Amino acid sequence: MAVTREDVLKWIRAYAEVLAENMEYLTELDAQIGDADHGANMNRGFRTVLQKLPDNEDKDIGTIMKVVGMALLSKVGGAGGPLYSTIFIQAGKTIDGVLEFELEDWAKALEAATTGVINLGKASLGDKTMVDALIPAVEALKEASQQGLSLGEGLALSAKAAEDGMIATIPLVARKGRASYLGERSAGHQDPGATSTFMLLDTAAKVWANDC
Amino acid sequence: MAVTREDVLKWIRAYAEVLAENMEYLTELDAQIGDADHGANMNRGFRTVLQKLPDNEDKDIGTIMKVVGMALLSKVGGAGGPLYSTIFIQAGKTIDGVLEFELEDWAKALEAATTGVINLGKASLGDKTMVDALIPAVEALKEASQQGLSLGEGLALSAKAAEDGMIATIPLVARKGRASYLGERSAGHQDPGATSTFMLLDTAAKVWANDC
Amino acid sequence: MKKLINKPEEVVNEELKGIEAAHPDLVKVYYDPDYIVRADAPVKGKVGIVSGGGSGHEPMHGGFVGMGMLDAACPGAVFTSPTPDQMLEATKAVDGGAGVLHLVKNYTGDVMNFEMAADLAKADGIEVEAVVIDDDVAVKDSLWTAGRRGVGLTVLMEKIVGAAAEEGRSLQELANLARKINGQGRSMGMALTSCVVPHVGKPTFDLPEDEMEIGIGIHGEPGRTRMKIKPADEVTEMLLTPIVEDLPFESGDEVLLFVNSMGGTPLIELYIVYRKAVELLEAKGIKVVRNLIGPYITSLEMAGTSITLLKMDDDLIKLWDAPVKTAGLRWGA
Amino acid sequence: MKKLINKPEEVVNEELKGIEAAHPDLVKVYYDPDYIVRADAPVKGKVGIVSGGGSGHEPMHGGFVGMGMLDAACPGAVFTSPTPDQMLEATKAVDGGAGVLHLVKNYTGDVMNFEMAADLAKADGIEVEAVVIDDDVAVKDSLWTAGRRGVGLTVLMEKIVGAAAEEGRSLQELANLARKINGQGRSMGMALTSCVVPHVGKPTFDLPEDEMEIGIGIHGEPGRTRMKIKPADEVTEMLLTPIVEDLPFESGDEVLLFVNSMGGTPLIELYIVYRKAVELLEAKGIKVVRNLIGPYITSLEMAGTSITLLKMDDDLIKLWDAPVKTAGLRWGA
Ligand SMILES: Nc1ncnc2c1ncn2[C@@H]1O[C@H](COP(=O)(O)OP(=O)(O)O)[C@@H](O)[C@H]1O
Ligand SMILES: Nc1ncnc2c1ncn2[C@@H]1O[C@H](COP(=O)(O)OP(=O)(O)O)[C@@H](O)[C@H]1O
Ligand SMILES: [Mg+2]
Ligand SMILES: [Mg+2]
Ligand SMILES: [Mg+2]
Ligand SMILES: [Mg+2]
Repeated sequence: MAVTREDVLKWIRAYAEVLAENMEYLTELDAQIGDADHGANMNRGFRTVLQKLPDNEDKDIGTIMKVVGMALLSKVGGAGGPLYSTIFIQAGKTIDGVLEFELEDWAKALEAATTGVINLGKASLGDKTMVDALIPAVEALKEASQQGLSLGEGLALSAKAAEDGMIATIPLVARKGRASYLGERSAGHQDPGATSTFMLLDTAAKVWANDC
Repeated sequence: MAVTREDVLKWIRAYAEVLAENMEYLTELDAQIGDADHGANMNRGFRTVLQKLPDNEDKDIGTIMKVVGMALLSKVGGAGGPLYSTIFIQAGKTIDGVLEFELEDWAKALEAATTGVINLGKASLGDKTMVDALIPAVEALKEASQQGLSLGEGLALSAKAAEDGMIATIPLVARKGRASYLGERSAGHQDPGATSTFMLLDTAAKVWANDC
Repeated sequence: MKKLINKPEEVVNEELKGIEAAHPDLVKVYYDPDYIVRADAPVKGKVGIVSGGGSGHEPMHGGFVGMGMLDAACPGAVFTSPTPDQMLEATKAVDGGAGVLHLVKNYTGDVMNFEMAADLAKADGIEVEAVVIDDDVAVKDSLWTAGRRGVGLTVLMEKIVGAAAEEGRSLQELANLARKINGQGRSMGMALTSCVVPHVGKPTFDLPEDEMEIGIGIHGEPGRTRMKIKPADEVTEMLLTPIVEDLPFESGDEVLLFVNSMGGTPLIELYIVYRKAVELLEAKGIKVVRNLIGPYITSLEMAGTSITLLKMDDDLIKLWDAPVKTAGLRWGA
Repeated sequence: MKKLINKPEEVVNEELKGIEAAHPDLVKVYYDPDYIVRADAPVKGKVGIVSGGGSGHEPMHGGFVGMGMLDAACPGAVFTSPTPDQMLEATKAVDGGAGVLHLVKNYTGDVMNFEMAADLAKADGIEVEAVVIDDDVAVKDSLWTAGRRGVGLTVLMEKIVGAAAEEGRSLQELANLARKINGQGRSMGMALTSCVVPHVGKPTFDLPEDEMEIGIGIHGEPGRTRMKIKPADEVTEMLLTPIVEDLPFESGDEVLLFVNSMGGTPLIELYIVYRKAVELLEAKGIKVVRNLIGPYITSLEMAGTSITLLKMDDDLIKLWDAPVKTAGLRWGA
C-alpha cells in the first residue's frame, strides 16, 4: 500500500484543480486580512506546474516534487511562493530518488517540509499561518505511522488535523505575515494559507486513498 | 407708479435669497448640460453683492446697479459672471443718476442689458441661453409700455415672457456656451442661465408689484 | 462625497496656501484676487505668459508656473473660469516690458473674462495678445457654436511657448507659435466615472458600473456618447482614430503623444493605453518622438484618460526639451 | 470594475510594454523573468541599487529606475512580491563590480524572496547587501510579529541612496546610509476608498460612503481602525501625530515632508493636507526643509493619502537635491 509516482502526479493535478475552483474563495479570505491575492497567486503557480509536469513525468518522485517547488518559486511570489516552494522542495529532498513511498516516508517528508517553512518564515504554532495546518498534520501522520495504521487512515487523520488547525486559526490574532498588520482586527477570520494547506493535504488523502 | 431706489435694493436682496434657495436646483440644471456650477456661481456673486449694498444704499439707482455689476464681475467667474455683470452695468448706464424709474425706463434698461449680453456672448434667440429669456421679456416690456399698461401689469407680462422663453429652451440643441459641447444630447434639458434670468425678472415683478 | 477637504468653499483658498507653503522657491501666491506668479516675476525683457481657468485640473495651471513655462496662473473656483480682476493683476505682475501673452482655453467664460482683462490691461498700457486653445475633437466645430473646447493641448502649449518666451522671442512670435501649436494639436477624452464638485457634493453625472462616457471635457461635464465599458485597447483606438483623422496626422509625421489621466486613473493603466496608442500610430507610419504620461490636466478625481497628439518639428522638439522648473513639470533644471 | 485594462492577467505585462515604448532613453525592460534596468546598466564601478515589489504602486518602483535613483526594479504581479529569479537577473544585470544593494520593503513575501535572490547572487560571486524598510507607524512593532510595513519612506530612500551611489559610495556606506534613513523616517496612511485588484474585480474591502480607514498599507489591505470621515485638517493631524511621536521628531529638527496620494486622491487635496501638516509641524518647532507632493507610492486607484517624515541633515539634503532622471522623479537633469 504505497503512493506511486502516478499517485503523486494525480495529486498535484487534482490540487491544481482544487485551487482553480477555490481561487475566489481563497482570495476572499485573503481580502479579509491580507491583500486579496492568495487565490490568484496559488492558481498562477499551479498553472505553471501543470505545464512543467509533462516533461518530468518519467522522473522519480523527489525530482518531480522539486520541479514543482522550483516552478512555484518562480511563479507565485508573495509569501506563499517561497513557502509552498519550500514545502515541495523539502519534501522532495526527503523522498528523493524513489518511485513510490509509504505512510512513514510521507510523515518524514511533511515534517521536513514543515521544518523548512518554519525556518524560512519563523512562524510558530498559533501565529495564524499555514504552520497551524502543517504541524497538527505532521503530528497526526507520525502517530498514525507509529501505530501502524494504513496509508488511507493516516492520510485521512492528517487531513482532519490540518482542517482542525485551519479552523483554529479563526479566533487567533495574527503574529506573522501580512495579517499581523491588522493587529486585533485579524481575529475572526480564517487564514488563507492554512486553508490552501488543508486543501493540499485533503487532496492527498482523497486522491491517494482511492488508489490503495 | 414708479420703481424707487428702495424697490431696487429690495429686489436685489430678494433675488439673492431666491438664488440661495435655488442654488441646488440651478446646479442640478447645470449638471445636466454643463458643469454643475451655475447655482454656486450666482450665489457666490450675490453674497458679495449683499456685502457691497450697505455702503451704496444712498447712491442713485444707476450707480447701485453698476456696483452690483462690478461685484458680479469680480466674484462669479465662468460665463455667468461677465454676462450678469453686463446686465447690471448696461441697465445701470441706461437708468443712471435717478432715484426712481417708470415702466418705459425699465424696458429701455433691460433692452440695453440684453444688447450687452448679445454683444458679449454672440448668442441669438434659440441658442439655448439666457438670451432666450431676455429677448421675449424685453419685447413684452416694450409692448406693455407702448400700450400704456401699468408697471405691475408690464412686469408680470415680462416675467411670464421670460418664463415661456426659459421653458422653450428645453427642446433646443444648444449652440452657445458649455451646453453646446453636448450637441444633440443637450436637447431635453432646461438652460440654467435662462432659468436664473427668469428668476431675476420674476423677482422684480413680485417685489415691485407689491409696492405700487 | 469622499474628499480630503475641510469646507467646500475653502478648497481653492486652502490649496493655494498649500502651494504657497510648498514652493516658495518657485512661486509667489497672491490672494483676493487670487493668482500665482513665478518667484522672480516680472522677468525683465521677457514676454509674460499667463494662463488660468477653473480649479480642479491640478497640476494645471498653478503647477506649471515657473522657469520655462508660465509666468502666472489665475485659479477660478472649481471648474469656474476666473475673473478679469485676477487676470488683470496677474498680467500686471508679470509684465517685464515685452508684453504679455494670454493662453486661453476655449470656454465661453474663460474667453469673455480674459477678453475683459486684456482690455483693462491694454488700458493700463500693457501690450497683450491672446491665443485661444480649441483642440478637443469630441466637439463638432461650427461657426454657429462656441466651437471646440481647449483640453490636453493646453499643457503642451504652456510648456513649449514658455520655453520660447525664455529664449527671448517677441510677443508676436510667441502668439504665432501658440497658434501654430493649436493648429497642429488635437485631443479627445473619456471617463469611467464622474467627479464630485466639492460644493455640489455628488457626482455631476451618474455612470452605471458597466458604462463609460466618450468625448468628455475636463469639467465633469457629460460626453458625447455613453456605452458599455470596452477593453483598454478599444478605448484607445476610439480616442485616437478621430484625433488622427481630424488634422489629419499622416504617415511620416513626427508627434508628441500625451496620455493623460483625468485624475482617478492610475499610471499603470496609462501605460497600457500608451502602449496601444504607439502601436496604432506606428501602424499608420506616424512616429512618436516625444511623450508625456501622467495626470497633468485633470477633472478632480474623475477616472478616465485623454489622448493628445501634437505634430512636432525641430523647433517644437527643441522647445519641448528645453529646461523647465515648475512644481508639475520639471526637467533639465 | 472600472479600469482601462484589457485582461487582468495581462495588466503587468502590458504596463511593462508601455514603459518600454515610452522610455527607451531611460530604461531597458526584460521579460520572463520581468525586470527593468537603467538603459546604461551596468554602470562600471558603481554599486547597483535594486528594489522591487508587487505592481500597482506606480510610479514605484519601475518609474524610479534611472540616473540618480534605482539601477533596477523587479515588478511582481499586482500587490504580490516578485520572485527570486527576477531579483537574481536584475542583480546580475546591474552589478558593475562594486556590489549590489537590495532595498526591500518589509513584507514577509518581499523579504523571503529577496533573501533567496541574495543567496543565489552571492553564490554567483556578486556582493549583495539588503536593507529592509519598515517605516509604517500604523503597525505596532514587536519581536513576535512581522514588524512594521515598508511604505512611503521607500521613495525617499530610493532617491537618496541612488544619489549616493551615483557619487561612488561603497556598498557598505550605502547600506549604512539606507539604515540611517530607515532609522529616522516614519509614515502613516489612510484611505477614503478601497481599490480593486484587477484579477479580483471588486473592492478589497467595503467602505461605506461616510467612512474612512486609518492606518492602511499600500496593498489595498484594510487599516487599523475605521471611522466616520473627518475634515482634511483632522485627518492630517491623525496621521502626523503618531509619526511625530514615534521617532520622536523634536523641536529644531529639519525634515522632508512627503504627502503622497494613494492614487485616486487628486493633487488639489494633497495641497490642502500639506498646508495643514506644515502648520502642525511649525507649531512643534519642526522645520520643513524639503518636500514631495504627489502620487509616488500608490495602491492602484485607491483614494487616500499617506504622510512620510524624514529627518534631514546636510548630507541627506545634498543627496536629495542631486540630479535624478527617471520617469517618475526628475530634476537637475
Ligand atoms: N512567516 C510566515 N510563516 C508561515 N506562513 C506564512 C508566513 N507569512 C505568511 N504566511 C502564510 O502565507 C499566506 C499568505 O500568502 P499570500 O497571500 O500568497 O502572500 P502575501 O501575504 O505575500 O500576499 C498567509 O495566509 C499565511 O498562511
Ligand atoms: N454665449 C452666451 N451667450 C449668452 N448666454 C450664455 C452664453 N454662454 C453661456 N451662457 C449662459 O450661461 C449659462 C451658464 O452659466 P455658468 O454655469 O455660470 O457658466 P459656465 O458655463 O462657464 O460654467 C448658460 O446656461 C447660458 O444661459
Ligand atoms: Mg496575499
Ligand atoms: Mg456652469
Ligand atoms: Mg463653469
Ligand atoms: Mg500579496
